[in-house]
Amino acid sequence: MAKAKLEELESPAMLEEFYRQMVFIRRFEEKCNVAYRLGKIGGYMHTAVGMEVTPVGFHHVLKPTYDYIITAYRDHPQPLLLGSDPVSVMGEIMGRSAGLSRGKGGSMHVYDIEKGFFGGWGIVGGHIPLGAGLAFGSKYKGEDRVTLCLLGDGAANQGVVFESMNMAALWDLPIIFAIENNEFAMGTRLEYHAADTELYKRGEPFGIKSERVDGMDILSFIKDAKRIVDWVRKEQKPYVMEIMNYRFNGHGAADNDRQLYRTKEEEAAAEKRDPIARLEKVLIDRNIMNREKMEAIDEELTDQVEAIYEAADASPFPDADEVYANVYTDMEPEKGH
Amino acid sequence: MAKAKLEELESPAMLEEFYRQMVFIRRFEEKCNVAYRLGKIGGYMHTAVGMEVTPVGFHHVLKPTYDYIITAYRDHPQPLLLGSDPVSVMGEIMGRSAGLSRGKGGSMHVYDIEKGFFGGWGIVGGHIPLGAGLAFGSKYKGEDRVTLCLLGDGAANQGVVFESMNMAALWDLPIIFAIENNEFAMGTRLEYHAADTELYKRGEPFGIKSERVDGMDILSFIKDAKRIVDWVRKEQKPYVMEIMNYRFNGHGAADNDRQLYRTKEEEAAAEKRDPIARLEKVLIDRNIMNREKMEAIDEELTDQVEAIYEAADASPFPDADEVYANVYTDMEPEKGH
Amino acid sequence: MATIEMTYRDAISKVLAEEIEHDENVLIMGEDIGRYQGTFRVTQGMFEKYGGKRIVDTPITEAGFTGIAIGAAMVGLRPVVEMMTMSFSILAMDQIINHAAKIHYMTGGQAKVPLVVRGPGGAAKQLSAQHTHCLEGWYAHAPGLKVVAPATAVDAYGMLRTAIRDDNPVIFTENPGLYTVKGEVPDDRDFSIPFGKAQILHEGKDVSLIGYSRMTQVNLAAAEALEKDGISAEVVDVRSLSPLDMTTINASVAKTHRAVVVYEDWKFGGFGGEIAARIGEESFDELDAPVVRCGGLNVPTPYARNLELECIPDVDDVIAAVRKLG
Amino acid sequence: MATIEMTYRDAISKVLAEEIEHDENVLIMGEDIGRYQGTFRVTQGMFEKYGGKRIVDTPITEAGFTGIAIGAAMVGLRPVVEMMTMSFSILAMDQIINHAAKIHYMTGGQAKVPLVVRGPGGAAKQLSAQHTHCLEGWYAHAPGLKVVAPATAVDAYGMLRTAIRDDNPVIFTENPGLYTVKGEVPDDRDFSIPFGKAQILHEGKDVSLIGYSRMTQVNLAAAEALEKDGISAEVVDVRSLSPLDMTTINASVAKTHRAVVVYEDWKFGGFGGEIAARIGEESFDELDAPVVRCGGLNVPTPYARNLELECIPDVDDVIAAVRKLG
Ligand SMILES: Cc1ncc(C[n+]2csc(CCOP(=O)(O)OP(=O)(O)O)c2C)c(N)n1
Ligand SMILES: Cc1ncc(C[n+]2csc(CCOP(=O)(O)OP(=O)(O)O)c2C)c(N)n1
Ligand SMILES: [Mg+2]
Ligand SMILES: [Mg+2]
Repeated sequence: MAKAKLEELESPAMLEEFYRQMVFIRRFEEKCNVAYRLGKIGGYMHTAVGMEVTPVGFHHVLKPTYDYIITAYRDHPQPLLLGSDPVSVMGEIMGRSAGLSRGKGGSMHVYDIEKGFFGGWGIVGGHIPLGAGLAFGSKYKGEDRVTLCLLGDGAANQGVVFESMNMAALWDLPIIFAIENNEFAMGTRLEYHAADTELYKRGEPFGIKSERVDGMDILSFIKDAKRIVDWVRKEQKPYVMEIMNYRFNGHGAADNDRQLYRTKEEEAAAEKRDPIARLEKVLIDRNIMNREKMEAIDEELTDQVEAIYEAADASPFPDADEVYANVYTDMEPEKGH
Repeated sequence: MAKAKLEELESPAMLEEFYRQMVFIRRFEEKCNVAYRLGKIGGYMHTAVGMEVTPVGFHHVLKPTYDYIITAYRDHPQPLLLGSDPVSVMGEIMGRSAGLSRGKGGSMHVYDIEKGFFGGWGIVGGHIPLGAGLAFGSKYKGEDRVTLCLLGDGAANQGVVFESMNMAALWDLPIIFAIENNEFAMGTRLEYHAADTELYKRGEPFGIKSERVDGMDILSFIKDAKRIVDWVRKEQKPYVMEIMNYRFNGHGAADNDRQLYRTKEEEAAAEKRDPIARLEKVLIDRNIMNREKMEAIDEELTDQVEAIYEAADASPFPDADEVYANVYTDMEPEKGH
Repeated sequence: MATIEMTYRDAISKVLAEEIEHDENVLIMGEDIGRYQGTFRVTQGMFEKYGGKRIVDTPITEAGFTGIAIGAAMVGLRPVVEMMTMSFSILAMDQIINHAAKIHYMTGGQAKVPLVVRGPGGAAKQLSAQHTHCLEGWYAHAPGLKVVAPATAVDAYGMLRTAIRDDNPVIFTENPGLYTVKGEVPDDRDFSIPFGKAQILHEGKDVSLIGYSRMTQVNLAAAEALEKDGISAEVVDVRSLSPLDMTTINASVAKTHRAVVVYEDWKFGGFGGEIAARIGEESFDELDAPVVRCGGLNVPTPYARNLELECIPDVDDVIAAVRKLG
Repeated sequence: MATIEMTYRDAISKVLAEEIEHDENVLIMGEDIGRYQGTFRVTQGMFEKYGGKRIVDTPITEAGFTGIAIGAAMVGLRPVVEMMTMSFSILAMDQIINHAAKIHYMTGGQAKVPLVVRGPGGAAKQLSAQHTHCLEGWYAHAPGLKVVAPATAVDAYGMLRTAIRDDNPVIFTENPGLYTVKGEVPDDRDFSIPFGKAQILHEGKDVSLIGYSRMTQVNLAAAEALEKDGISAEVVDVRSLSPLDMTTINASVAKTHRAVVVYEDWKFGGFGGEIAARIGEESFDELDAPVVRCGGLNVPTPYARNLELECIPDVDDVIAAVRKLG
């Protein structure tokens, strides 16, 4: 995709694309939740409902498939945006042979390496140095890629994050540490896990440029993200971004007890910031789209997601002998029980 | 020891005590270096030559044996000041049965738990959460102890340091993270390991009060240390202190290549900041002591150190069956090769 | 003694609550254990009942809070650290292996570390490669740690009390698949089961099935199935990996002359190797057949349910191992 | 082939330099390896010669820089991480065991991690409990890693080249006591030794002494001493723990009918258990005596030199183990 100029980022066509992408992600994630309840998906599965601005916004200001993206387990949106076969994304989440990793990774471990999407990790904080390593690699080779390394507010406490920031600053690595502050680490509220809740400050001891941005408004976000991505590409230095958002669902599909850590009132208030509803208002105010059009798009995308799900569900489980494949690139481990 | 008031900290008697303690530490450490070269001490051994202000200064503003102290492997001075049997300190460093741990710990692992000295650790950064745990323990029990947790500039990069700072701030733990910035982590100069060399900033993302102090001038240091210790005791909250000093010796007794990472000119310049020479000047300027007295003290302490060394060297190596003792409190491990 | 039927999970909750009440120095630390009631609900209701001083919600910093627990243990507290899953304890490995385990020794006995690290180890259901480790074998390898892996509700109850009252660091490994297993548990706030004692859970004379944690349940089911085929299997529940009770194991082998060692962990280089090697050495003259091991497949645990099930030893795999003995 | 006599240390330095020159994607990362020339001087002169891009001095953040190396490997670099001592790799355990080892699998083969983690493991001289770990057995246990432990200069040379050119993460463990051991090394920039092949370093017919890393040198000395007593010992140098060459080991046992497995690591739960269990299972009918292990004492390594020496298996301990066989 050719990169958009700043003014183009607000063109009607672009706003419609944002809308389609955000709604598509939402419908995809909701379908995942349904499939989980049906027992079609297992393990830990986490959706990005309410957090669609981050992946969509970055998608339009990064160079897709050239730049590197790495994130934790809330990893469905990125490959969908990057053009990975959505059936392979859903197939992976369902543990089928059609999956991007032929069912070996699952929802927490979605990867499309060829497209620059490096997953998909289950150890909170564990992927942050890997992200710095991607940036180290591109810089070493003299490329001008940017690495986007997404992490949560809870992850931002892990020691390895600070270690990585120090080295990123010491070695001028072109990486954005994008902390999505959705106010919760599983069932632990921000103020119970972070001594200072202004997480952008965490880059400061290393002299890393840092700021907090709104992650529920695609229009402001995209400008912030563009400015930061462009800066990192040009300067080839790190940046810390704190993205304020909120997750509407439970932590993962297995978390049905949201009232243990937040009230219905709080959730209702947060829903008023719903990034899709906010964009809808803009679309209407600017006369770009009316409600009927939106509903038609929604229906179209819902059908699309349904078809993706059906196709993924038609894919068989992996062959039993797959179990030994890919442990090593060139040999098999000792076999048998 | 009853705690000194601020003005008493500059009394002639007090200044003489500072002097004696600093010279004693220096002579003790120098003796260790000699013993190492003679093969009487093995493994890794690190001295605090040039860094005497920190232990001596803190000793006079903490409540010795009540407050907790924990440090890394540069751990000889503290137990000497706390009144541990110096023969047991030297004995431990020499791996003899007279040692505080009967020779099991060695130079890097000196402890006198009854005196509140918690060692003595070899993994860079590893003892920082232990320090926070000591503070957690005293606070839990409703005591007003202060925990002094010393670490180096190199250690200040380890992730667990940041994790500990976050929890210390989150839970209001009465701990001083005292970073001794002696400009080197082994052979790596500060600016090659720390993206921002102002290490006191590392407490800022957690809202911890932080400052940088001079660690080569006992007179200013003791005032800073007193203010900070008193604040931490009263507030029962953490503090980050960056103590600027310099180590005159190599990193450890095995490091004979100081010219690999610093010049003779730099060392000569640093020696001008020698905390003992600086104190000598004060003693003379204030007419507290003349050169002869100083030389007499030095001779007396050198003899003392010599006697300590001889006594330690007379102590036998531990019995062979000691090898299985203290693996567990209540049983022995499986024995034999 | 009066007993109550309860699940393995409830047995753990019960003893945790009782020890919190018994000793003011006992506290629990971990992620989401308080307000969120614990991911596996082991600490359900405790935050409300005992408050935030005793039930400490931590940030996601396993190395840090484990180290804090160790430091606190050195000054007399008796922290129980819950690892949300034992896999996460890998992040605290340096604190556990290189600090907790060695402190008593390095201090020449001056300091003690009465610490328990507990949580679910091994496979739950499709948690994928990074969340499914069996680490008890590696911990058992480290001198200074005690390591236990109870298979029944009563053992969970009795051994966790022993762990909490022990003055040494103890790794107490649970298994997600055991939480719902039921058993009779004594209603006795001082009931405890000493470490270092294996037990025979099912008598037999043809072959010894030796395992721990959930594999003991698998072995019990296998013994039942084998009985139908006329093979009498003795189930030896190891329970305690360190210290290890070779006396009971060797006695069983002396009776059956055949041994299968079953463990969920990766087979290659796992703790089953220690047990098998020991039997081979100590019961050499008793053996009518080689000691066979039945372990987890040597692969990172895959997500797809069918592949995951391939990896974990089950009743059929144990039976197949028995059949190998001829 | 022309050979040069050199030390184990120099053999490692030689291949590192050659691979740096051979492939622009090879780089070395670690603490004090550049300007300070490496604590054990393995990288001496390289920073000056190859510059800071290829020889990267890192802060003391083992988890962080190991993770960076893994990430860089995923995009085509071939980093060699030097652990100042292998003990410090415990801090990077999560990155090694839970990331590097599993990436190829979790991505279904999409990503490769051509990474080497190398450094001295085991006892040097009085480095005390926290600096003296043998971790190769634990790493060998983790699927996805290859683990080698050469005992001679030529193997260090040939196997490190194999490690660097391997597309999988490799743990390459050295031993402080081996650095000064000398041997003939081919002067050939493509010389390499494949993994997974044990070798017989000394033929014998009465007993097999099976070991790796420095213990192979101890076994060679023990074989010589035993010879004087009329016992002919065969020295099997395992070299590669994962993959493990049981064919060569079993063939030796088939010849000698007696085996002693020697390893420096803590005996209990160590990798020697895997080897012993395998021999017991696979060579059951060949054994005239139980497989005996001779391992390090199960204690945190003490500082006092006499106690430290107690802990590490030496020639006398190996001979005593052989005598146990009767
Ligand atoms: C090392 C580690 N500890 C604990 C967990 C369990 N866990 C998974 S997600 C999570 C919360 C993370 O919160 P945050 O970083 O804010 O990300 P979010 O889920 O909000 O996107 C926890 C505790 C884990 N996966 N890894
Ligand atoms: C985890 C770990 N990594 C590396 C080392 C080796 N090492 C010991 S001391 C040291 C330098 C530490 O420097 P600093 O923290 O500044 O303390 P200083 O020696 O200057 O007092 C290093 C790299 C270690 N002991 N532990
Ligand atoms: Mg969050
Ligand atoms: Mg320093």
